[in-house]
Amino acid sequence: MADLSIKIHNLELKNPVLTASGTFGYGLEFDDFFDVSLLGGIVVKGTTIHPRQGNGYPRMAETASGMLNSVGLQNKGARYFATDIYPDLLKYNTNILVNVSGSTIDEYIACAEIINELDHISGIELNISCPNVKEGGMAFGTSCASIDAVVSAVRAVYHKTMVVKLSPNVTDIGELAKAAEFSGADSLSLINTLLGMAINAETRKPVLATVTGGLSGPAIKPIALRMVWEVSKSVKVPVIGMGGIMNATDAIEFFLAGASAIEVGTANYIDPLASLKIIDGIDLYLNRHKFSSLKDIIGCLHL
Amino acid sequence: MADLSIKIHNLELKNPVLTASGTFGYGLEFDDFFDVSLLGGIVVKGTTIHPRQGNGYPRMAETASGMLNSVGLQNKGARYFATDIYPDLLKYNTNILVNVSGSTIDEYIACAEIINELDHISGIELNISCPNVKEGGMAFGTSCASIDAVVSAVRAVYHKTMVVKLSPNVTDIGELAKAAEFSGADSLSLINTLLGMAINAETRKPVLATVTGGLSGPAIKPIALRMVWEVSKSVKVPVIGMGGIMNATDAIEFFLAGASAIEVGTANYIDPLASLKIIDGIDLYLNRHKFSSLKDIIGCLHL
Amino acid sequence: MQMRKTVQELKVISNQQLNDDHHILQLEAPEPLGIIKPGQFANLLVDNSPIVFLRRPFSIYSVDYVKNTISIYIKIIGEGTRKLANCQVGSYINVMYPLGNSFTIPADREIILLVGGGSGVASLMGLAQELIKNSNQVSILIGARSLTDLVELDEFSKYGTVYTTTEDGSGGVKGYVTDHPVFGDKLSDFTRIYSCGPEPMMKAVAAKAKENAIICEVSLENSMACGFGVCLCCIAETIHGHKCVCTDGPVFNTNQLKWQI
Amino acid sequence: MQMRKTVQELKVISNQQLNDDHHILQLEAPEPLGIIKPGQFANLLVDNSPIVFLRRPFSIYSVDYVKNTISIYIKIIGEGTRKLANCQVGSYINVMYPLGNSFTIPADREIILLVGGGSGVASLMGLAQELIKNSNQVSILIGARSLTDLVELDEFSKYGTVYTTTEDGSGGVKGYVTDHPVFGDKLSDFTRIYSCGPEPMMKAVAAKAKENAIICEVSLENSMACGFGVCLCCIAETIHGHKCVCTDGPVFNTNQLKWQI
Ligand SMILES: Cc1cc2nc3c(=O)[nH]c(=O)nc-3n(C[C@H](O)[C@H](O)[C@H](O)COP(=O)(O)OP(=O)(O)OC[C@H]3O[C@@H](n4cnc5c(N)ncnc54)[C@H](O)[C@@H]3O)c2cc1C
Ligand SMILES: Cc1cc2nc3c(=O)[nH]c(=O)nc-3n(C[C@H](O)[C@H](O)[C@H](O)COP(=O)(O)OP(=O)(O)OC[C@H]3O[C@@H](n4cnc5c(N)ncnc54)[C@H](O)[C@@H]3O)c2cc1C
Ligand SMILES: Cc1cc2nc3c(=O)[nH]c(=O)nc-3n(C[C@H](O)[C@H](O)[C@H](O)COP(=O)(O)O)c2cc1C
Ligand SMILES: Cc1cc2nc3c(=O)[nH]c(=O)nc-3n(C[C@H](O)[C@H](O)[C@H](O)COP(=O)(O)O)c2cc1C
Ligand code: FES
Ligand code: FES
Repeated sequence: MADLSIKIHNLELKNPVLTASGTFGYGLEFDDFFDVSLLGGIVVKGTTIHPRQGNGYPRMAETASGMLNSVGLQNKGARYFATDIYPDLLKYNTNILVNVSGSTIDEYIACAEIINELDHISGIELNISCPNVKEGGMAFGTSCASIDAVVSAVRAVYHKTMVVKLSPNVTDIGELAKAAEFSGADSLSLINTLLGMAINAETRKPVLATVTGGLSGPAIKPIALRMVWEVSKSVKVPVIGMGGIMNATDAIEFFLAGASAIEVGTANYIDPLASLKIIDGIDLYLNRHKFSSLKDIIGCLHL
Repeated sequence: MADLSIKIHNLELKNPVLTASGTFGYGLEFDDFFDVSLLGGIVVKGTTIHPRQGNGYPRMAETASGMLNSVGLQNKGARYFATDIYPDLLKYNTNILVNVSGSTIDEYIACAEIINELDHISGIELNISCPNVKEGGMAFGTSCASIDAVVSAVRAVYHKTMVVKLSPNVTDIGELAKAAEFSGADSLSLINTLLGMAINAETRKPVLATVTGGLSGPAIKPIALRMVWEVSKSVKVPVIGMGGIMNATDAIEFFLAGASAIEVGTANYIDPLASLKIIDGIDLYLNRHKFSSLKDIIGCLHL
Repeated sequence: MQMRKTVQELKVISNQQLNDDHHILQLEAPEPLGIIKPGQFANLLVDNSPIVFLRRPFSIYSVDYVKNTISIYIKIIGEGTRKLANCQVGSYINVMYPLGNSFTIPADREIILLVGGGSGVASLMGLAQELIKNSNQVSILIGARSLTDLVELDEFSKYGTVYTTTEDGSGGVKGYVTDHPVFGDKLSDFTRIYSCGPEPMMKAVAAKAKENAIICEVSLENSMACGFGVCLCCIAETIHGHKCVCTDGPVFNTNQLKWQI
Repeated sequence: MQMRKTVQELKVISNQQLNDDHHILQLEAPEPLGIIKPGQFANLLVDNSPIVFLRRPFSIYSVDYVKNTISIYIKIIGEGTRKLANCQVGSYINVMYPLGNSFTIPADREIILLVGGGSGVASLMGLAQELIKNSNQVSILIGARSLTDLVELDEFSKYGTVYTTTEDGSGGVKGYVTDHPVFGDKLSDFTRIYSCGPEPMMKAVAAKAKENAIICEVSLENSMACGFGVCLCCIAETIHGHKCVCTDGPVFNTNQLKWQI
């Protein structure tokens, strides 16, 4: 058994496999399938200060090696989370991060303040990259100035580990990553979904009610890998990589590109045990290649 | 038989199916497979003023529903094209466009001037979006100022139809499209490839000699469709759509999103007859849905 | 005991072709089945396809606790259903099941009408089987486009009186299900209506039920990414806001739905 | 007449398994074959795979103009070769062929050494068959990791003297091909060497050929997107700059290659 533990700022992860926000619910939905505490961490569903109904239906379109979603941050709000969901999460013996979003900076702050009070929540993942909401979301993530504004504001009220989740829908992700680091991010996670669209040629209608949506799955892995590589060269804080990770080999590629941990997203839908299998597969890979620790391969791409 | 003809500025296309630069050679390579003159047009390989050896090997990586390439504009230069290749193209009874690239604005100008002298070339596709060259290429396509500089400069020397090919690796493609239109583009084509990366976990090396490369194929279709839709709402000039088109249904989706014509790229590698089948399939679709003309569906997405 | 949701490789022990585009697969579980309730569904992985990425949801058509099998009724409509319907006997299909809630099973003797259309009949077989256990009196009305699409009538008739309609009049009463005489004067004899099929059909049925103040439950379809409540893609609009069809449903009492009927 | 390149559905008329991971497929053409030259290759479409996107290139192992078939020798190394090697007799494979240039066939009687390693032997069978037609004298040296990988020796021995080496010594001479006595003093008796196999092997062979001033042609592999000269992905570095392995090759005279040997 290789040493799979890794530190992301103050988070001590027993292994580098987390689950991506919006693809793992609150973990509870997986209790039937496996012991969720075996994971390095869980990033729960995008949470906002006010409850949100999300977008209209249909919200999903299957695409080549991927899918589009336009859920639009449906959630019952941070207070409901704190009172009604959080207590159920106390049973998990792993890191739980809340993915925090908002339409205005004040909303981000208000949400982060509530989460800051929850002892068993190890950190937040600041979502400045949701492509599926009209206001806020991705708009915050596409310029250095707006990144600075929202990240610094939340930094002022949130005192545990703050991961900032970047949008891939940008010209220069390295620059934006630097801005987030400069403004106080303890770690960066990427990528969120790529803005895409699907059309039904027979009905001549967009497939999604919102017309556009966020693309995830193996289709985006090459783009995600490239961005993780660029970002990990641009910043000093640890990077959490994701985008199309379906198996341990994919995960290894992200470590080699510079990620210290990874998040498993869409794969959870197809195989709820994917994240667990990935942990095992990483261990096998390290043993087979005679590495005693995960740390030996992070960023170790031979150029 | 529906009316498949369409005008792109001064180009009279007998049908809306062109082949994408870098995926169809000079057409000659397809003579064994079918009568290339049946196409609406051919966009030949990226051409620069000076001969280019392109990048090192390996230049290709297969990815989920797509591929990465890092060819890097290998070509024998515009003069060689004019003297040694162009004469062979005279036999084709269809529109031939030359995809023009350069490392500096002067190189773009010099190349466009040579192509301007070739009677049988109906237009150029200005490639300001190649992700695989160190200088120029995509760098020109990612800011309004640089787009303006290169497009206006070429406009001054090139007097036939000038299509400007946009890069998808940007935050706001609608804005950049407007800049290109403003600076004199007669039409816009999109998307070029998305910057991506592939890693071989076993060897711990990047698959491509250049580390990163351009992603094409069905994986990128949702992104391409979204961008075509955004751009066709932003500009008045006709839009030529591409990105992952494998069959007629894909092509129809691009027309509905606002494209007046399409280019078939990576599909040519897998099925050299793909473009021909797409022409037939578009006709079938229009007949089945009782449209007498292609023009009836362009941009006709029911929202 | 109610079965927990699980992911298993189930063995195809029979693949019965009903007509051009309808198949019933019988799938054997590697472990003893827990109790699966009528209305629950399964999410099947489609192997060996370059274009099918996500699982495909299907009602659990029937359960055989002796043989330890579940059956899936498949109508071919695209690549995923085509691949599944053409699977070889002896091969394995990766199945996530049982998912979703279930139809309400009344404890008392009630007079119940099941209305199925198209592949929607699939969720009614298990229901009919369960209902007669509690000595309910069951009528089953099946609507189809044409005679060749009316399948499994013999099987259904084991559990109740079967009525049929076809759009082209080639079998049963000509027209839509709601054109059938059971939707006439005597409809209010029924204490409950359960329905599954195309949404317009279910809405028409729900409207008739509402007029006659009959309890009506429907099983909804929806485009699903996960099938177990984590993607939030499969919402239905209810009077309590957006609900997930895969966990809060697929069965809904129509008085909960925001349908314009 | 030299066959033009074409895309056809070829019928699998036999699938012979040679050992754990080597198969030979015999594929029947729907129309009379034109002339296919030794060294040319085919690009096969892999159906029903979620992970194989592009075609897979294979040498044309042999051609039977009477039965109107081509054979393909496949070593399983990943998903594409696995799918192809497990195809059913009677099924069809979409094949683009014939592609690329070919080995030089000397007009006179010459003394020729063929050196194959691994699946590289595939491009040498057709060559051997062609060479003996012109009364050349052919020796065939085949290198493999171990005895079980030495296949088709009987077939090769119809066309020349067969020598073998294995890395583990389980068959033939122990070591690499260049450790075999044919690479000893008498090597200069050969007028030409043709080789196909792993690049390090071909380089070692080319070095020996160079020392002895023997004409040497090798068949290169490369990662290919198209196989017919339009993507420019498959380059080899030559003294005349970048050349496409799929059209200018796969066969190159080693004096054209920029190999450090
Ligand atoms: C809870 C639930 C239970 C179901 N039970 C059954 C069952 O028992 N038997 C059965 O045959 N089918 C059932 N379905 C429908 C089945 O899931 C779809 O037919 C299947 O997913 C289609 O997959 P495909 O790859 O063949 O078609 P695709 O290629 O995915 O789709 C082909 C075309 O059909 C359209 N389409 C796809 N799914 C649906 C849908 N659900 N409703 C309307 N149009 C659609 C698509 O937009 C597309 O145009 C059920 C669906 C749900 C959600
Ligand atoms: C002109 C030409 C002729 C060929 N002739 C034959 C033949 O006659 N018989 C035969 O069995 N094979 C032949 N090959 C090789 C064959 O094309 C590959 O083995 C095949 O494409 C692998 O596909 P896959 O999907 O099984 O493996 P993949 O999943 O694509 O690859 C599996 C692993 O092998 C590596 N790999 C893939 N292709 C190659 C390669 N060409 N060289 C080295 N490593 C590679 C990949 O990087 C990956 O790590 C030929 C190749 C070329 C270019
Ligand atoms: C249905 C769905 C909902 C998502 N919701 C969120 C969310 O609430 N917050 C967030 O930051 N990312 C969200 N994501 C993005 C994922 O966390 C992840 O960044 C993305 O899917 C890429 O990873 P993948 O390709 O492994 O899925 C969502 C993705 C999907 C598919
Ligand atoms: C191998 C390869 C080479 C390419 N070369 C060029 C080029 O020279 N100039 C250019 O503008 N685009 C080039 N492209 C981009 C294509 O023209 C097209 O924009 C892109 O591949 C997306 O379309 P597709 O998904 O249909 O392939 C190239 C693409 C590939 C795959
Ligand atoms: S399908 Fe994912 S929540 Fe219902
Ligand atoms: S493989 Fe495309 S040019 Fe050789």
